[in-house]
Amino acid sequence: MNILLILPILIPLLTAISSLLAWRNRSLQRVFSTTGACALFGVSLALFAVVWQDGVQASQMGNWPAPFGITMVADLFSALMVVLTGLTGLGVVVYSLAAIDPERESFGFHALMHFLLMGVCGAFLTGDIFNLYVWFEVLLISSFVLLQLGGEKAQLEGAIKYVTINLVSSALFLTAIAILYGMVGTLNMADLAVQLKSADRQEMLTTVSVLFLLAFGIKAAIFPLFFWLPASYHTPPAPVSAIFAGLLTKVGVYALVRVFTLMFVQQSEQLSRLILVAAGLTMTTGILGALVQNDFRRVLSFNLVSHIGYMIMGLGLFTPLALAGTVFYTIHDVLVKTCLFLVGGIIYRLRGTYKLSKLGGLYQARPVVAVVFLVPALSLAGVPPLSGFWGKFILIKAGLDRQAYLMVAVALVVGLLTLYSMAIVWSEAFWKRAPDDRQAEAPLLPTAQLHSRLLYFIPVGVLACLMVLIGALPEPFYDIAGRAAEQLMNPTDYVRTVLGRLP
Amino acid sequence: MSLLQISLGMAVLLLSITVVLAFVRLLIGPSLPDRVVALDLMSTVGIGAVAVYAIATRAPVFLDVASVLALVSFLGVIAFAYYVAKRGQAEELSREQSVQRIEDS
Amino acid sequence: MKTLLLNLLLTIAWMALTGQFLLSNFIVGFAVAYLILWLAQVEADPSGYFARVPKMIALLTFFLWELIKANLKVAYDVLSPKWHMRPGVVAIPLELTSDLEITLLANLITLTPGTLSLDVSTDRKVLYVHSMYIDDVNEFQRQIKDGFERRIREVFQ
Amino acid sequence: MLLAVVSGFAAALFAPFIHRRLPRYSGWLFATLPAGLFVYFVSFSGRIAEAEPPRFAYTWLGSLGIDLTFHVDGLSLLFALLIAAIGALVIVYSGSYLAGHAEQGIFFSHMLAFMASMLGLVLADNAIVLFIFWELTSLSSYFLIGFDHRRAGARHAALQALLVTGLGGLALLAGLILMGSVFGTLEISQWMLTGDAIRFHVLYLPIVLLIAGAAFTKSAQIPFHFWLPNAMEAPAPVSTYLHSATMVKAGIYLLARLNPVLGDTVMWSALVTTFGAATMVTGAYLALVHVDLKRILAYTTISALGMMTMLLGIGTPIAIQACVVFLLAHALYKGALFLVAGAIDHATGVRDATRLGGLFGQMPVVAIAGLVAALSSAGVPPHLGFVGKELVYQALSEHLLNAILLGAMLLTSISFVAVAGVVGYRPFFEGMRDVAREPHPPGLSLCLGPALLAALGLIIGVAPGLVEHWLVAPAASAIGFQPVAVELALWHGFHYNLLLTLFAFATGMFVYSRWDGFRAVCTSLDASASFGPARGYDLLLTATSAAARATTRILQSGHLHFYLLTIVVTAIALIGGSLLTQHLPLGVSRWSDVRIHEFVLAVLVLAATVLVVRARKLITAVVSLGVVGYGVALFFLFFSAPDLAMTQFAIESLSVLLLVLVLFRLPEIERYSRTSERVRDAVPALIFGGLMTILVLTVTALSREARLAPFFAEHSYPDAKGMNVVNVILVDFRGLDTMGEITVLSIAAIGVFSLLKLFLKGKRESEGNP
Amino acid sequence: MSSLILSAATRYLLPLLLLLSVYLLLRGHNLPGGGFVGGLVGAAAFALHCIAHGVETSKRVLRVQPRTLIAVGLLTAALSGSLSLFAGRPFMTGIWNSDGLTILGKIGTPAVFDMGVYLVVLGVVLTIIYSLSEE
Amino acid sequence: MEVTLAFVIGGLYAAGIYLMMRRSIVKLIIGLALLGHAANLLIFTIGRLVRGAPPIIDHGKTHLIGQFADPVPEALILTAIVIGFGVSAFAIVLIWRSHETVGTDDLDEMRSTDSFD
Amino acid sequence: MQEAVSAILLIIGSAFMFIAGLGIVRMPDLFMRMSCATKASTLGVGFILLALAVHFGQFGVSSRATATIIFVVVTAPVAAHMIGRSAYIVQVPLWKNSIIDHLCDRYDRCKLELGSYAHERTDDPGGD
Ligand code: NA
Ligand code: NA
Repeated sequence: MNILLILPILIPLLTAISSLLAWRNRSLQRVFSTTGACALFGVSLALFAVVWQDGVQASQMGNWPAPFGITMVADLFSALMVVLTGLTGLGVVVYSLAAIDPERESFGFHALMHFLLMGVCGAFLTGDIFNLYVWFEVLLISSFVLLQLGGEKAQLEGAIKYVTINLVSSALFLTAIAILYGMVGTLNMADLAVQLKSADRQEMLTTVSVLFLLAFGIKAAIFPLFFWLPASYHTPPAPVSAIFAGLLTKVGVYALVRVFTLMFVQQSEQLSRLILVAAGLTMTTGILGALVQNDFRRVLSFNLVSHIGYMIMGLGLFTPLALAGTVFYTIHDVLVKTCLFLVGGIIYRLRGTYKLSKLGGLYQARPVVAVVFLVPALSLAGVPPLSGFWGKFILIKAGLDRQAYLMVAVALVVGLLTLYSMAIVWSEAFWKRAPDDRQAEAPLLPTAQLHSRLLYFIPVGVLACLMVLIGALPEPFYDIAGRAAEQLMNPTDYVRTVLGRLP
Repeated sequence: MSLLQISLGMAVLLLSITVVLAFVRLLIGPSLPDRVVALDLMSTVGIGAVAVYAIATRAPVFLDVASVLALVSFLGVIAFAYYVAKRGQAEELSREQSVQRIEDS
Repeated sequence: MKTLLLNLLLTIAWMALTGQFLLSNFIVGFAVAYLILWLAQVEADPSGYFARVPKMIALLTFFLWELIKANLKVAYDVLSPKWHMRPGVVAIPLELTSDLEITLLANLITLTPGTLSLDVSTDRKVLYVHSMYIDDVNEFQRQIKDGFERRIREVFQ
Repeated sequence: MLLAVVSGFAAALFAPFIHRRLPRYSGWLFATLPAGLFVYFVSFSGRIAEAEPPRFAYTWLGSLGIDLTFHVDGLSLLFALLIAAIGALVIVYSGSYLAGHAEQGIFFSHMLAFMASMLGLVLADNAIVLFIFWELTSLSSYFLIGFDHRRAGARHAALQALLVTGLGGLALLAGLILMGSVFGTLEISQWMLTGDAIRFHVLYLPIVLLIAGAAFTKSAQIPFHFWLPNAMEAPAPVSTYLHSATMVKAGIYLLARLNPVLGDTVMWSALVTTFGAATMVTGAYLALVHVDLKRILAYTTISALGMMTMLLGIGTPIAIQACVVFLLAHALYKGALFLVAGAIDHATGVRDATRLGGLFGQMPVVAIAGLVAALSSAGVPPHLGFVGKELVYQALSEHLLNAILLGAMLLTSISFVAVAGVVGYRPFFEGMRDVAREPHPPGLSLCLGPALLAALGLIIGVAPGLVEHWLVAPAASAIGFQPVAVELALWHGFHYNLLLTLFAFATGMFVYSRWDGFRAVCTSLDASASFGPARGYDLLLTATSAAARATTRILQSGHLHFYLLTIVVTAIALIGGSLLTQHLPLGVSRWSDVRIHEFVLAVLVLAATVLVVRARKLITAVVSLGVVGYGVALFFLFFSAPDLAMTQFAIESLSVLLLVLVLFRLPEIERYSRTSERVRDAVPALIFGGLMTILVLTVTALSREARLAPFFAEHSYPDAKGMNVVNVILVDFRGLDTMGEITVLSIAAIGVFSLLKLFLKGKRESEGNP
Repeated sequence: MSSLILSAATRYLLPLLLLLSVYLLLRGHNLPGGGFVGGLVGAAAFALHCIAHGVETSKRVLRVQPRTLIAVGLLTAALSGSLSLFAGRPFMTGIWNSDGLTILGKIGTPAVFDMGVYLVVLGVVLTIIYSLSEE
Repeated sequence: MEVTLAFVIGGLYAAGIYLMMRRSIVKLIIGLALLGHAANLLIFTIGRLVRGAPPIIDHGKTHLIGQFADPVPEALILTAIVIGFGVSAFAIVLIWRSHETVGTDDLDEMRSTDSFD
Repeated sequence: MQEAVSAILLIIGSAFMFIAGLGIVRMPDLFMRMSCATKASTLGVGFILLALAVHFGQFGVSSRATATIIFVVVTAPVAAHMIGRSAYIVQVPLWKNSIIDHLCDRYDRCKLELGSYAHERTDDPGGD
């Protein structure tokens, strides 16, 4: 019995319900939303602390013994992801208090945001493969709705692609679950891990694992399944893009890591090369896409894709160090992508456009914005000593240790190209003279009062500080990543805690 | 083989033929209402099939399925009829408008 | 009062559905029916309900007889290779006024094979009926008016 | 020690604020930091002469073997002192050079950060720490080159420097990690102890290539040299500090630092010497092509860097000694010359050597400093440059290929002499100036730097003993990893090297006198503009951009059907591939257990599916879809799932209602695609369907024990108090699924509601609209 | 688009269908049915009413905003699951009264949960249909 | 019976995917619906088919006896069906709104979010 | 006895269904197809449900079967009416041998209103 395992789901749910009940009262919704986000963050920290101290935690929903009921379980990786969810959620909620227009707010924005957080937390915490599907659907549908909320032309066009392809992914996921159930007759992931070892027809498991790879690969946006992402992520308002970029693709990565470390251990050896190829191509095509964009947020979207490749690379290498790299990189990527998209929102608020060709002169005019852009941008490019550097370092070391030289070369070159891409943005939006001189004199956040300015900058600032902090003091974070990876590589504790016995 | 079993067999056969016939109507149309009628008949056959199945398996629980099917298939047919009428109205309106436009010019 | 009656009717329907005639089930059914009536705000108008039961039975019997008769006629036409139909749409002037009565009439006509109520005019004065066997228009109109319409009027008025 | 390194960063953080408070004196104020550091580092000089260099360790990322370890040996000390000293002078200089500039505070911030990075780089003992500072120097260089960021040229040059040195950074990281794994530690001082471990390792060649690549990009060796002249977009203090005295020497530092580990092999020496010599000649040659003072200096810097690289490649004790001395000499004279050029630019706004002249009157101190530094660079005694060059000749003459190398050196020396004339003499003492504005005399802070540096070059040249024991010898010992006794002297007696020097000087003077003619000849011979490495860089960038455009246009085409097709084809490849490798017991013989009504239903559903696909009218498609849905529900019913059947019936009807409510607002189905396109899509779709069929057949042919069902059958009634097991699963055993499910429904409802009701008002630019 | 026949028929069908829907809900624990089907049938009933009588009438008849039904339903479901948390048991652990009413079966939190499901389904479908019809 | 259903499932998958790759947004929606049916039927079939023995405990018994259909896939499909309904309801309206806003039903003309200039 | 009754009812019901199926295919126009299909199938399904009620003989089952029969009987004509009405709105043609059409041109298709014959009492109702 561990109440902390269900609270990350219940708190957003109750927050969302409260917001729904207060449908007509925007200010009340804002209060609920902020309170809920704070509570979620607090609970996530508590959960993490417990898992850190006492090891894997599990709770059997409905008090039915595993594998018959649904088990909620948190190992370090899960707990860490929940903490990141709480953190990003809080940041984005605070930011959106200032950045979201009243119209969107009065059509359920806050409720949707918390539904999304609920789905994400559920996906991280569940120990049941079908329940994972359900949480995926929760977060997907919330993201669908958030994506189109406002109904602008671009939003709708993007949403069609996003929705369609993600539904295909869901269908594949469902198919994979069905086959798994058809083969071993259980749904609990820990139980599956045990059963699959002794299943008839191990070769069939390769097929199943390939299905999971496809389904989660689409959600994680890896090559060649990522096209929906750059088509849509730049279309909604900044806070929405930010939370999508920060969390959603990571859920796909999380799911990939989870199933391949827990259930398909042998298969992940077989598929290792395939995953590495996908990782390399994801990095490359993503960054190439970023280089040609004129829209700031599309640059970020393609970078998002590109850097999924790094996380997948860790999975493909499949050593403790590599997985630690994946975990570390995921922490970093959540922070950096959220932060960059939020900064994008600030820029849009200042200049009314995302187009690099129309931007300029921000360096002089808004040095604070320049700083809060630079930190995540450099961190993204892996410039030391920021968070991104360590993530990349660990992965590259792991790659060299496994003699995956080509992979390492690709990862390094893509790092350089990322730097290039960020330098283009910097040069165009900040260094270049503003194409329109009147723009340069536009007041900072025209309608915003001081507190609104704070709402914009506090989340961005905190995230940027975290990146610096992780960069400056990597040891505790590497320690976490390392221990999380250890648990992933050796899931005995996980299985024992879930099933209540040794397999 | 009891009388009931024979009759069940016959029922299954007849219902199967009926549903195929209805499907033929669905296929050839020609008008939208024809297809809707075909669907209506198919769903009625469905209700019958459920009832027959309940008898055959001695499971009265299936009767509830029949009740629900009766309700929702009615809804479906009403929806289609609604659609056909609305579409007809829309077409009529646009024809009217184009006539109006020709007269105006 | 009418609502109470409706409530009771629904309660009976509930007990029939659940198949248990027990006091506890009556209470539950009554509560459910009450809730539904509150939720759905149905205005009831089955006034003078009990006096009309015999007339209703008469109507029902008449209807069933017509039903079987007509069904056989149609069945013959469907099965026989040669057709005997003389179809057409006939307007039937209505004397019934309430929605319920008109609806009942229309539905009974429809249920009888060979005839089909197409629509009621917007001013509720005419019911348009499609029939497969029209030998004489006036005779057909008279049959309907004397048959279903009269009996329905008797039930409700 | 950590404090010494970090203090620069801390100062950088506050520099803009301090500067805003004290704009007039901030340069002097900030210069106290490097000055203090200089004093601090001088205090080490006594200790490093003893055997064990001081080491400082601070725990950081110990689990990966990365701790903040620093050590101060001769090599580090030499660099640290240069960095601190020149840093102090340059910062003072900048205080006046950029006075009144809006971003001067930020400039100081960047400079201080750079200084700290450079210090960290030369002091680090841990390879990764070294790398981190290495990258930081590249980064601060980017900001400093792009300081005048409103000009496209500055931005372009900054990016170029960043990318080229960034490329080297990648190589360095990979190389260092590989070395770390070979040695099992990342502490460079540990590597020294077991250098042989790597020379015979399989990875030796790749490591050498990576490390050399890193050093070559940073130190502007051929073919990566082109970024350095372009970096002259930076203000003069930056060029002085980064691009002559310190940062570009980081590559030299790296080669020197790793010489004990990697050096002493044919491979190493061939590679490093060749590239160094080639760079030296090329730089010297290109210096004669240009007229911009700073560019000329940049090319001579490249040449000098090539010379140092070449010396490290040779690797004999005398070569190392020559390298150290020349490095010191070059830092002093080139720093001074850059500052002089900056002062000229500052005063006249002109850097074109052909348009400058006769400035001595306006800036006598600068002029003298310039002349002195130029003489040092020309290798004229008694300057330190002369001492250095003599040693170089000596080192080269001992080499196997002495003829070639000496020849190259001679050519270089000639060029240096000519350039010295152009830069140090001509602007002040010769010709007429052709400048728009009246030059204004430079202030104290502009004169201090060049004067002091030039003077130092002269003083040390006259009395090399000042530095030989406590600075040069330890540095040379560190590079060679063996104690070296250094005897520096201005006068070595008559040696044929002296003849070479004299010859070079005479020829150089001649070239100087015919500078215009030579320039014309050289320019006509210079092919680098059309197919040099700079052109290569441009091409590479263009190619990358073109490739990026092409791939993105193809992949991210915007066609949803292409996206789906890609996914389907990938799925087919992966699933099909995995199925191909196995024997599949399909169990098709099981077909016979089908009942008539089931078969009819199956055919009906398939037929309705075909009808859905082929329908020309929307409503036909929807009706047929309804048939499919009802058919599926009947399957559920026939196989013991009444709850499912009910739900499916209900949902199907409601979906029909929804479709119908929406569809009559939509246009009729159009056939947009051609037959060939339809075939293109139909084939993969059918294959995918076929794969699914195979999967179902295979899996259902397997035997399996039902693990969950017996439990539910057992506990449903006694413990969960329900007889409909499916419902008990839904609300109890797996209630959490249902919780999520109703959440999905609720969200969908909000979505539909907002889609139908929310129309944003106002005509602002759509956020997402590109 | 109002048909007299349809509107008269649906007026009397509505309570009957709602009865069926509640019946399906309550019997779902022991026989086919449950919150989903119950809610769907209830929604179908109102949908019919909506087609026949128009949205405004149908909304007036329902009295409650469908959105409120969703929120209340979700809250019911969430609270029924959370009740066991206060007893120190895991989320969604069933809590049952000892004897229970005869017809409803035993009253327990899973049954309440099912009612939440019913309300949500009803609210969701009606929200969708009403807002579509209003367009 | 599994064999027959396997072909039905294959057909549904193929048809669903084919329709989704059309350019008309309406076909996209219909394709999605078919794909949903396909997945549900696949779970159902793979969970093994049992005729006429629903997992409902007979009156007076305390647990299921004899042969009965596996209730787990049924519960899973029920969840999947309902989720699918919510999602497709949203998708249908999304399609309508897109058509309304963009002014076309041709997906090839909805490419503005993928242009990079 | 019970079983026999149930069997006979079942066969009658199925037979009516079959007739409905034939009717829907054979009849020459929509209205006559509906006349056959809706009615015969309603009757057919009524008989089948009756068979079910008789077969199980339990009160709970029978009452529910009856309720379903009533429901089908109530809804079928409404559905038929709705289809017929919509068919007339979209001008589905009558069979060429139809002898009379009082409804002809009386629909205002724009407002979906139906005029009453009563207003035009003076005219000949039409046909022969
Ligand atoms: Na149920
Ligand atoms: Na019907």
